[in-house]
Amino acid sequence: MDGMRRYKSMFLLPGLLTLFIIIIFPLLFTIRVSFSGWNVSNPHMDFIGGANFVRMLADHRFWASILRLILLAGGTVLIEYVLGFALALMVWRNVRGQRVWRVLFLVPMMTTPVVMAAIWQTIFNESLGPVNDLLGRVGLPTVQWLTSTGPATVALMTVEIWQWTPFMFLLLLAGLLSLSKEPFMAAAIDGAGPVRTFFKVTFPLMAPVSVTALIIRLIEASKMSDSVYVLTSGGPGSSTETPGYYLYIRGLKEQQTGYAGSLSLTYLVLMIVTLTIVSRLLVRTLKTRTG
Amino acid sequence: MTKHRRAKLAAALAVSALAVTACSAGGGGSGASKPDKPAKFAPGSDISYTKYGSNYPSTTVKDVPGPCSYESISKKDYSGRTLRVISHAVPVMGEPTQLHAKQFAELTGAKVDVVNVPFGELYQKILTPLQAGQPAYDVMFYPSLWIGDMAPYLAPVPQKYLDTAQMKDVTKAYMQVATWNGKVVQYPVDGDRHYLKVRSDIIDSPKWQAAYKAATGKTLEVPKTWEEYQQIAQFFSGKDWSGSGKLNYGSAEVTKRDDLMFSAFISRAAAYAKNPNVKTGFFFDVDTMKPEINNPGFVRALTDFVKAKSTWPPGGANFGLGDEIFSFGGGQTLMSYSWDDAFIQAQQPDSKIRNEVEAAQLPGATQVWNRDTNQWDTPASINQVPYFTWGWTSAVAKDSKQQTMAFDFLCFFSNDANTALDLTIGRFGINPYRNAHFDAAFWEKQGWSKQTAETYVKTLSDMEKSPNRVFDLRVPGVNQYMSSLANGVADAISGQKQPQQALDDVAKEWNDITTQVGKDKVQAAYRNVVALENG
Amino acid sequence: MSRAYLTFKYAFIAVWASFVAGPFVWALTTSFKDANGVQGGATYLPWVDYKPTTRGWQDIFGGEGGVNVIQPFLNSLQITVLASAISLVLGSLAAYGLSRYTYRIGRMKNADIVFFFVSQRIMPPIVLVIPFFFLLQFAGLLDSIPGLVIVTVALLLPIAVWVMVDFFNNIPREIDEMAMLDGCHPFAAFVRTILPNSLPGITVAAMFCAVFGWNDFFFAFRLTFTEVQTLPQAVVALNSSIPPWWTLSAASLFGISPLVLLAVWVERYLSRGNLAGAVR
Amino acid sequence: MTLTARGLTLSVEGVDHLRDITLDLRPGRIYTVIGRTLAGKSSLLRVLAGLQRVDAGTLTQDGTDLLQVPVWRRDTAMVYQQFINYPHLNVFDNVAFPLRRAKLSGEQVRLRATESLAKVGLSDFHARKPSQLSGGQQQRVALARALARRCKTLLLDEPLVNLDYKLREQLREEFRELFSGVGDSVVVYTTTETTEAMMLGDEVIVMHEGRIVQTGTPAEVFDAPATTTVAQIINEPPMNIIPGTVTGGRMRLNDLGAVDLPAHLAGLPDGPCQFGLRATDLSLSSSEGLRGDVTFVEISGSETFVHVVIADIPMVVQLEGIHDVSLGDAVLVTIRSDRLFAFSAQGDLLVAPSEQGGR
Repeated sequence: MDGMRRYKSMFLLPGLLTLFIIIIFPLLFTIRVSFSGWNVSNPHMDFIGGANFVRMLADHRFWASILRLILLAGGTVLIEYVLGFALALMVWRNVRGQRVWRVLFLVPMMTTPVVMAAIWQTIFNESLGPVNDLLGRVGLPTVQWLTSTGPATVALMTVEIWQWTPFMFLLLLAGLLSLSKEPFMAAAIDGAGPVRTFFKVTFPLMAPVSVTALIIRLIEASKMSDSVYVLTSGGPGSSTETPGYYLYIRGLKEQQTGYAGSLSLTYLVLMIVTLTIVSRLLVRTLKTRTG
Repeated sequence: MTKHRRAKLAAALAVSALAVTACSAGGGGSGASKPDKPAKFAPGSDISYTKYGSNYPSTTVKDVPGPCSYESISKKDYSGRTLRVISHAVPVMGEPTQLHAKQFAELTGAKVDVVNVPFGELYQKILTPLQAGQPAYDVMFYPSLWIGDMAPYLAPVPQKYLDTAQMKDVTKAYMQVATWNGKVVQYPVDGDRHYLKVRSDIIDSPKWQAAYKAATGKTLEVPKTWEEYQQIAQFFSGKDWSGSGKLNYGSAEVTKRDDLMFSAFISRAAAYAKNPNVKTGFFFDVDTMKPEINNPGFVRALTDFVKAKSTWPPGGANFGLGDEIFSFGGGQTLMSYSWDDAFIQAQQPDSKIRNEVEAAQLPGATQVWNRDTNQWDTPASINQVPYFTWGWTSAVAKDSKQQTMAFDFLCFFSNDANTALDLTIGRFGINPYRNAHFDAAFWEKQGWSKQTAETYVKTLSDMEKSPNRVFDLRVPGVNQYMSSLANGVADAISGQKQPQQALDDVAKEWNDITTQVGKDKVQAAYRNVVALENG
Repeated sequence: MSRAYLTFKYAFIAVWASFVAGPFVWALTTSFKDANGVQGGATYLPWVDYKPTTRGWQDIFGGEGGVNVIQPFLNSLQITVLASAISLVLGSLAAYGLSRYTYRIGRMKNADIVFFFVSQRIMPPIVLVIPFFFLLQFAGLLDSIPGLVIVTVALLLPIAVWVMVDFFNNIPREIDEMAMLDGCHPFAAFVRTILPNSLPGITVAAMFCAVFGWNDFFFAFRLTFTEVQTLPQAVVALNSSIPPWWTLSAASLFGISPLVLLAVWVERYLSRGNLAGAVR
Repeated sequence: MTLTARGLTLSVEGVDHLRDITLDLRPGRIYTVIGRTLAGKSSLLRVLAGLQRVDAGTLTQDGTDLLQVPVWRRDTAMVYQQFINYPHLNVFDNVAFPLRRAKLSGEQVRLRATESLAKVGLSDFHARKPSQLSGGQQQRVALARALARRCKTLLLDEPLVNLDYKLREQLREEFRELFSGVGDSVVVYTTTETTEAMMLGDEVIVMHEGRIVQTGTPAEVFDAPATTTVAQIINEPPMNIIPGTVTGGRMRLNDLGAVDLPAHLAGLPDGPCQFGLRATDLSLSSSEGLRGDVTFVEISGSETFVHVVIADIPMVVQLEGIHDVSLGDAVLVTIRSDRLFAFSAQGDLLVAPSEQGGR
């Protein structure tokens, strides 16, 4: 076995160190800057203690955006999961035009979010876009897609769902394709109908893939801000602001680097804690209930 | 062992790939200025953009002799040098930047790299490298109100350029806009203000005048006050007055929070809150730096703004400038107030409503808040306050190594021939800022009707003459102030807060911002703004 | 399967397919419009609803708008390929190590190290971008392709590790043992016997790398000035206060086209069923 | 060239896999390691191959400390119970892989690989991928690859366990042939099957719970299993072990009545002991014998295995031919007392019946 040790670190270290070096500086920088009053007219790393954090505690916009993100991300990911699973089941086998559907259903995740959001903006344009036009043609009232809270949230979720359901679809379809046939034959022999087969066989077998897909999507959704930025700019009012977008306003648009640093740090910690808890819960419920 | 060697080779390849790209990046480099070369243009040549694209107007103008003319610039040899330029997204300001960069490169042999950035990104994209001491751009095009944040990093315009005829023709207001602490640090390339635009065909139509009279008992004419504006907009909303088979609406306004909504609100507030007898500032009391943003004048304007919702087209509560331009310029709405763009758009040769529009001063108010006496004043005539809102400007970075070339580029950009052509292309967003531009004949030559041209020119030149006017908050941290204001206004429009509450909150935030940025700094800068207001 | 279910199934597929295709069809038709086709309200059919022009398409290849998407395209390609390649190399090495050996770094065991990699995806870009600016400035790599490649690697490496660890775990250890018995040292065993059998996994990892690398706007935008423009930047540069919908649509379609081709390729692997192990 | 192991000890997470293994493995001989699942057979092979570190002990060959030599320089070939081949290479390249690693000339590689494949009967399959072959063929490829190398040590880890019965028998036959040509190599072959161990091994090594419990030629081990454990491992079905006592020349099997000691056990001292009896040495009778209840009957090929419980002791009776016995039947069992093995109460062999042909 000697000689092996040397190789052991050769495998892991290059990747680990690269990532560590690239990530550690931003982290330290953010921690340090969050204690400074760095802003546009005072771009220096001074020290102002915890003033930024005190200010943050009273920042309703920030806390509201965190809460909104949790609901928005949770909701969208869940819908994506249900739709992605349904689609994967439908084109899994016995479907005409299988390959065409599969390719088509994959395409949205390949597209650039900011670019597609710009297209979506034209689609939801309230007077020039096709959505309201088509609603009008079938005699339905037009909707204030980007200017009233409810519809703006719906529009935002629509774009997110359009973009990322394919991701769920891909993972779940690949998962389905890797299942072995035996449990299904057994279920068929037992005379189980499609619904029972799904809940007793397919769903439990897919639990590990499901957990991975959900967690990865939740991680990605927790950063949601591109679509907000292009589509609603957080409006109307601040009713569709996510923390990512709010941070963008504070940190980049207003150049309040110090304050944004403290917001970033809090946001990051909250997300890590929340996502860790959620993923533990997911692993536990899905794997034990079905395992 | 080969296994070893191959593994190393793979690693080496990855590294060398990086190295190769590293070497190919970079570039630029200064170089001693070279002697002049022969000119490519004869003095007074015909200039036209047609060779750059089939959609440019076929208009031809004469090259006006001077240090910035095609002829003079084509004598310079900047080959082997790179000019880095940042500008707004295409087309507004971005397209002329691209076009003139291309021409400048052809004339001088320089390499001109232009990057176009959406409005919301421009501020941080320019400021981040400046603050980090990273020389990123030689020439920057940006909204002039950022001067307070930009000034420390800008190179003053050299005397030689200030002495040119084209610079001397820039109106007083726009020279003031370009000046910071007595130095001209911005190179004027555009003039901007807010004014009112209306569909003259409808306002002047007997049919609609009769209908309006029947409904309201009032005469239909171009609104003089915000109350009239609201009433007319209301009347014309939801009617198909254009006969297109689709509904039309009363008013198109810029209402998107992170777009330019703050300017729309200032337009609406100017007449209520800028009292000609109060000389100590519009946004703040300059002596105490107490925010005035929540005084009854502003609250009244915000109340109006919220009420105006019912006169907007679908989506009107999230209109960016582009939407407003499309809406008015496309014939969907009767009235609009903001920059020239919607007006010029309506006047494009292929426009359906060409010469059916007219310009006027922003509506005024019959009452104006007096904060010294804490009551509403009722002036003898309507209180009309022009708003010199920001326009595009340009500047050269202090740490640029290509300052001469940079200023040559800007003076070429704004030479008489180019400006004459640029003014007529709506999507360029370049609007009159020299005395020569306030000439109705020039516009009539572009195919404008006499009425349209005259109201346009008169509106603009009247604004220059007014002694009671509003400028943007040209102080450091302006983006924070405006972002906070826009947020408050948006909260009121979306119904999340009452106007008074919303503006009280803004005032509170403004105090915090002032403290953060430094009261003295803001106050000093604001004194200059106040001086302009009463100019 | 019952008739009702079949009807439902095809109806569902059809509805979703139109939802997916809708934006593309809209962008395609819009790309042939001009101001008159846009300002009057929504139009759909060329020749019927509006008069088609190719202006939007001309503009993106150096036409009037002054935007040329060719150089940005090449930049995006270079960055995506380089960053993906580096991430795949470093990522598969690390993933292979993690799947075959037992590590202990302080209190962290293998599972924790994998989590460390994956958790980097939690970092919101907004948190990273300002520090990255100073980092690259310090290294003199702002506005350069190597600079963007480094940053992009930080985004892609976690994905590569995540996909590859699972994949390697599904390849029998006996294969690498056999290779070592057959005279390969561990590194050669990895390169000669594990990698060739990991193509499906590498494909998936490469796809994710390509998608996230190609589509990055946030970092590319803020860490470059003039030298390096990526394709998403070039498209967004058209989002002015008067967005020329036609040019924007043409540029968008052009910008997403390479990855749409990627979708076809990925599907082929999927159909062969050998992606399966790669995404568990 | 002898492979010498001294005191090899290995435990993983508190479980002992190898305890004090001491062995001399001589070249040109085939060693079969027999033991139950988890007896440490695979661990032993992995240690010999260099794939597994040990906690203590030494392993030398020609005076070289093998424990210091990494796997890839060991000159050891191995065949796994899973059919491990390189999935991306075709059959020929699979076999050629180690030869190329060893820097043989192209011609040499071709010759050896072709020869080796011919030996295992796969001459017509050079271009196939392993996945296109049956299980047996895949294992032949693995074997061909191992043989082609002609290394000092050839290790086979239950190579036939995953094949069906027929193939197993067929390959088992062929292995004898194949191993006869390995010359100076040390061949170590693990199995759980008595027959395999007996047929293939020049020497049999019996392992139990990480220890070597007996080594010897097949006949030695079969005829004189050192302990009850060995006796059970080495017989299929396992030897029946019956506790009993000896008193004054009579023996008592458990609670059953006492009988005179058979002649070959005459010298046994008094006291408790255990008796062993192969299943073939029991039979059913219709008239006399010990009463037992049938708990299970299995018929395999032309033999019937009847599991009975006699006075609380489970035993297996192996009968030629098919017999109609069913679960729950009461039967009479006779035993050939001249075939009894005697073990001490601790399980060590005291007396074995004289050699009489075995199996």
